[in-house]
Amino acid sequence: MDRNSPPPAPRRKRLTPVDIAIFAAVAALVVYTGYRVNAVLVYHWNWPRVLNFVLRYDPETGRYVANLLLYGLATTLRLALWGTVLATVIGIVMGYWRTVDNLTLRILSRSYVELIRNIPPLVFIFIFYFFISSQIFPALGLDDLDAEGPLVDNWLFAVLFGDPALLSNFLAGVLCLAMFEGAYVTEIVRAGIQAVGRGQWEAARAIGLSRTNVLRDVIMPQALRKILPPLAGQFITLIKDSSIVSLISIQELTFAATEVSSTTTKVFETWILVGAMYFVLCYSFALLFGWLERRAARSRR
Amino acid sequence: MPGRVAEPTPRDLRRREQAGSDVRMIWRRISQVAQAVLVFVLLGYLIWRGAAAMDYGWQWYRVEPFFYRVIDGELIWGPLVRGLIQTLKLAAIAGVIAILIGFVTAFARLSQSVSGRIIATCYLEAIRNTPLLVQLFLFYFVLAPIFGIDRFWSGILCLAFFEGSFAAEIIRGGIQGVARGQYEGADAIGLGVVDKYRFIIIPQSLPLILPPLTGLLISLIKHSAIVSVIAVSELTTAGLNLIADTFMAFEVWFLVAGLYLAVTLTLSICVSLFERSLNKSKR
Amino acid sequence: DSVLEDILKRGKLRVGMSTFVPWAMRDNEGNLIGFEIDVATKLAEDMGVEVEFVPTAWSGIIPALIAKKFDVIVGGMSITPQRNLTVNFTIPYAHSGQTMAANTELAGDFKDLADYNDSAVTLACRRGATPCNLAEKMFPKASIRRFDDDAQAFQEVANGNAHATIASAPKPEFTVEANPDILFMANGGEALSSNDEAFGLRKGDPDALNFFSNWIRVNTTNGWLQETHDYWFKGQTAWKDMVAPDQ
Amino acid sequence: MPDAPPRPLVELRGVCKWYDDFSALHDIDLTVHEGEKVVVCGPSGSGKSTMIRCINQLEAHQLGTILVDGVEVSPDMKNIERIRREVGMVFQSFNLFPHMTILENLTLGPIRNRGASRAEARDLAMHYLNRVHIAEQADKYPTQLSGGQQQRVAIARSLCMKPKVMLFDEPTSALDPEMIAGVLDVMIELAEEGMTMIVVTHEMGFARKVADRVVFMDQGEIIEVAGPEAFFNAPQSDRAQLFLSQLLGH
Amino acid sequence: MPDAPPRPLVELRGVCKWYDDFSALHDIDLTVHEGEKVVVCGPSGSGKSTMIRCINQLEAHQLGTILVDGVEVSPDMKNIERIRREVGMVFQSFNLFPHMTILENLTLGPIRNRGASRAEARDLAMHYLNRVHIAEQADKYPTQLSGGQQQRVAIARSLCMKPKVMLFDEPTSALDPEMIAGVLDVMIELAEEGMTMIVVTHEMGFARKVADRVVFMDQGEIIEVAGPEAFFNAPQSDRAQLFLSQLLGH
Ligand SMILES: Nc1ncnc2c1ncn2[C@@H]1O[C@H](COP(=O)(O)OP(=O)(O)OP(=O)(O)O)[C@@H](O)[C@H]1O
Ligand SMILES: Nc1ncnc2c1ncn2[C@@H]1O[C@H](COP(=O)(O)OP(=O)(O)OP(=O)(O)O)[C@@H](O)[C@H]1O
Ligand SMILES: [Mg+2]
Ligand SMILES: [Mg+2]
Repeated sequence: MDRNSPPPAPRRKRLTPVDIAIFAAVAALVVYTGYRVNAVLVYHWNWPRVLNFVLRYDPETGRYVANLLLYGLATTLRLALWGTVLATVIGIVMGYWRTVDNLTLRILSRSYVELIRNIPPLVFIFIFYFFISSQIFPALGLDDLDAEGPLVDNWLFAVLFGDPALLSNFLAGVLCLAMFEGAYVTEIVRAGIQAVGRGQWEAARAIGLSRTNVLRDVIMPQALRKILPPLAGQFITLIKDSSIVSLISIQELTFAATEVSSTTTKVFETWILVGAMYFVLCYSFALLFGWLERRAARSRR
Repeated sequence: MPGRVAEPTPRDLRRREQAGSDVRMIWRRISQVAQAVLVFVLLGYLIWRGAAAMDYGWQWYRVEPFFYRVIDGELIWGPLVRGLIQTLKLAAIAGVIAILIGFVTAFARLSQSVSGRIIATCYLEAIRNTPLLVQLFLFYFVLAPIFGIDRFWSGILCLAFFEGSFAAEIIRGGIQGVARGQYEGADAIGLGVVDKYRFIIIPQSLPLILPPLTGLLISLIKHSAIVSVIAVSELTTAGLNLIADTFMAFEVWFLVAGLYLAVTLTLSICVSLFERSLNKSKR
Repeated sequence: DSVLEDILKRGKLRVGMSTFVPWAMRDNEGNLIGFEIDVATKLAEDMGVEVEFVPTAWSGIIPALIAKKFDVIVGGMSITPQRNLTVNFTIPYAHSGQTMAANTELAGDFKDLADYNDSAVTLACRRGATPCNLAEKMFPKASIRRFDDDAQAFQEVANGNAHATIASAPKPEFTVEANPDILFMANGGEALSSNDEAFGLRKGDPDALNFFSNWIRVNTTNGWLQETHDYWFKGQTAWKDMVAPDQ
Repeated sequence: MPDAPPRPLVELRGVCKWYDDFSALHDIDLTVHEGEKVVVCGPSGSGKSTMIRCINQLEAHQLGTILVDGVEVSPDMKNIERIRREVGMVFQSFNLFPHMTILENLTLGPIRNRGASRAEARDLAMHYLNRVHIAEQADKYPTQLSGGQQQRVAIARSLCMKPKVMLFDEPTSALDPEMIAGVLDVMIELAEEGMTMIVVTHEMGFARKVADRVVFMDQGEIIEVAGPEAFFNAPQSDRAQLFLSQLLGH
Repeated sequence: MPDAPPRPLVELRGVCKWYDDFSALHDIDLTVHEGEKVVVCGPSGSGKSTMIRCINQLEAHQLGTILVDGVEVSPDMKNIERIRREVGMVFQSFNLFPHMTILENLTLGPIRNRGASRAEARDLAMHYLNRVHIAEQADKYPTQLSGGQQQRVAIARSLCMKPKVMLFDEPTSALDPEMIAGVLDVMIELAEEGMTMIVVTHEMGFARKVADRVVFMDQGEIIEVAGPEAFFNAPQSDRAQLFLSQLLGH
């Protein structure tokens, strides 16, 4: 046998009878459920009614155009995008503060994390939106933004921030979401920094790097690599959690869904559809991150 | 060697030597704490300003009956207290079920069984990639009537399945966190699979699993607020009903937040004490 | 100073509302239509300003009003003394009756309303609207389930989990029309009580209160409000096409 | 040694193993007879650990046959626990169970695998703890012992299963220098009592003193098998010569 | 050695250190002159690492004085980076930065601490990589190298700071036996070029060949200081005798 020859193909894990029985049981359960849905529930399914709120036919132009649910989805995406960016910034700063010697910074970051992690999100959003952001935004002049100005009235702005009229609401929502998720990112970053071995600190100090340099050149790059997977998970959580800002008049997917379901009374179709939309969104991000991670792992070898 | 006999205790020595730098250190600490307090005061001021700018007529004098009433010398608990008790009950039952689901799923994922792995993976992906709210609606309106599950249990099961997916990952992480050498050690003295997990792996993974699992319980309490959408009478539901009746949104939200904070902070502190004692016993 | 000045300076009236058929709902194109939408649009027109609707979740609508996120709530709010302690109400611009839709299987043989006052009976309603209070008062023995949203309350009855649901007319009628085989109108379709709906305003603004109340008074007298109300509430035929899908 | 021809206890015939596409063992043939002591050496990554871990199937091999006391072992065999109690194994990193006392570490195997009673298992454990000279530590936890003591406990734990053959994977290389002698002494005693042993080690002193044969591996293959004197003084292959020169280079 | 009296580069006077109430160093006096090579040995836990880590203040001492090139180092001094570039340090576990190439590992210190330009730092790095015989690996990542190569890179990384004295903390004890020789060779070359060195090691061959003095520590104290021949052949203290007998026991 030649040592360079490829290995024999690994034995495939085969389906055992137990596996087949289990699969059969699950399939039976699904079929039974489907059967009972129609037998037990008194419900008139009307999918076109709800699908119409995703894409509707516009008789004037003769084309299909986006409708409420799709706009909601777009808003959710925008929220998630900006929320992630901001939460990452907050998380990195606060996470670093969690590990420093300075007591001021440690107290601040610690209280931030504990506070947020121990209040229900709903309540946090309330307090933040009504008491804090209603102070900050008028002070920044965001409430009176000129909707026709050149800064605002272009397609890039619309893609990034949505309807200019709702800008201050949108920003408040993003800020809320970012503050909220930032607490979790903080803990992830802290864990990442602490996961970098003591030896790295010592070696970097031993070649005479200052504390800042050690952090910037040695610890952070390694920590960031370590925290990429949990950070990806947090991003997906953020997409899902973005539904809580519907409370403050931001018309993202969940809010649109409530409107549609109460207008049409087609509760099941709406929520099944919206559930599927969230799933597709989150799952494709999960796949994307998985792929990126694997690529990064390969290139590091 | 003889020097050791006359030696002052290390504490004395250090005290003498470091007296100067200790004082400096303490001052630095005090000033740092003061700075932090300053920031808090600033934040508090901002919130206060926000509240004042709203011109809201606070009606705190109306909230007492939300907690209790005394009718004919008899104490009757108000909606918030009853809601809190329901919340705790809900979280406790859902927590136990979530942990069971977590163990089953974790082992299914770690096992060799094809069906176990596929089903566990499908469950995890489905739960992880959809919002809890949507799951709750589907579960309550579609599945519950089919299987004749009532509201309270729909809420519990839905929460349990949701948190169970996190529990599964925590447990799997804990089990995989046990060093490979321990598996090999167990194999090498000829332990069977069951014995290996029972005597070697699970006992060692528990210290890794328990702290995050108690953290999970905290998030379960917070997430339980969401079952208010299917009208299970817990704390948030009680709060929402009060708001609907009186429109005193801010007072009620603050009270509800305070109650949640009290419960979760108590638990958080217990967790960190518990973690600390675990770490100490490890040494 | 009054919110009226802010509105005029801004040139825009911001109205808080929440989706609730047929007060405010979405047509096929995703636009807002409904009784309140008409009212608020006319109101803004008469003031000579633009109108901006801020759809808000019901549970956030009061804090948002107080935090000045909008100027007025035109949201089918019924006046109650408890609520009035917290917000100001104008004079009523609509009078709705509360009617009850019941499940044929569960409640088909109930003879009169007294049969619903029983500990075995479950009633569903939308939280925050007056029906829940009404249910509590009229049927103290029945157990009450409160939902965030009408659709859920009706589904609960349709699924047979609750005997009946109380809601502002004409929602129950519409639903019974859609599901004649499982639902019927309790009390022969008669209203159980009537309510007065009014605009909600922040406290401490007598000028605005005066203006909005008088606007309502004028439009009641000239019959416009009644006419519009009839258009939306007397059956769905007039506007059904707008919300039904193209099929 | 008695006159009867010694029984082969461990036999490897044409054993191959890959990690993915990387060939870790290539066509290994080795027979170890009862009472024999074999020392395995070779550069890092040459497959020494892999080879001995295949013997008690901590790693599955992909081609070839491995017989332990006449029974063929394979990745999907049923009663792998049976085989494993015939084969004791001592690891570089001890792998004691940190949540159990020394005594519990030793009694677990006999109670669970051999069905011994508590009292029997305890007596057995104390016997072997005496043999590795740390009976007085029986009720401590592993972390309270020094590395050398831990490794001696690990040897005792393996012996409690009354194995027919003992595998050692660099038992002294994680130890502080002054701990090494104690462990090697125990191993030498064991060898003198006639235990069959396969030892991966770079301790040339031990190999010279104890080994019947030295097996030199490189890149997953057995390059040379010789008596210890012959191997250390006059290695046949170039690679072994290079290896020994590096090892003794300073 | 030139005629001028050698300058003391590292001086420890009455240094004590505690971890909580555990005395890790007790009243250590040691002076190392320019060009001198000192080997430190002693049983595990005797405080060898702690002592040399106090010299560049990776650990803070609590009593006594430590002078590096005439400057007193202390836990709360401002410009500790200045001192640290006078003192190179090589760890048992290499501690290379895994996310940087070898070259980047080497240039980081000079660029950040000495303010060297990229090109200068690169030239310097290549010079030292040549000196440790692995210039061809400059663009690889640490994990792609063997342990011995990594340790040689670590040495080069320290040298890039042009230190006046080098500290080695058991530089070969995490290495595979056949890797040790390469590292020791580099260290011997360094010694021959006149670098001042303090080396914690159990490699007696190295100590014999290179050391000017051997320092024997136990329980946080310096027990014996002697020339290598005197120390290995006739240790004065009982503890050193015991230690050496264990070390050479097999
Ligand atoms: N789980 C694994 N996956 C992939 N490759 C592996 C695995 N375990 C070992 N290898 C590779 O197989 C080869 C042989 O490894 P093995 O541990 O048997 O070497 P060794 O001779 O014991 O070396 P050492 O002296 O370092 O212990 C090495 O090149 C190693 O990288
Ligand atoms: N961070 C620490 N906290 C508490 N005790 C410590 C710490 N670091 C070291 N020690 C203790 O100080 C003593 C001296 O440790 P040190 O690492 O200097 O020993 P060493 O001589 O280098 O041993 P080895 O040969 O094992 O490296 C040991 O008993 C050790 O347990
Ligand atoms: Mg090995
Ligand atoms: Mg050390």
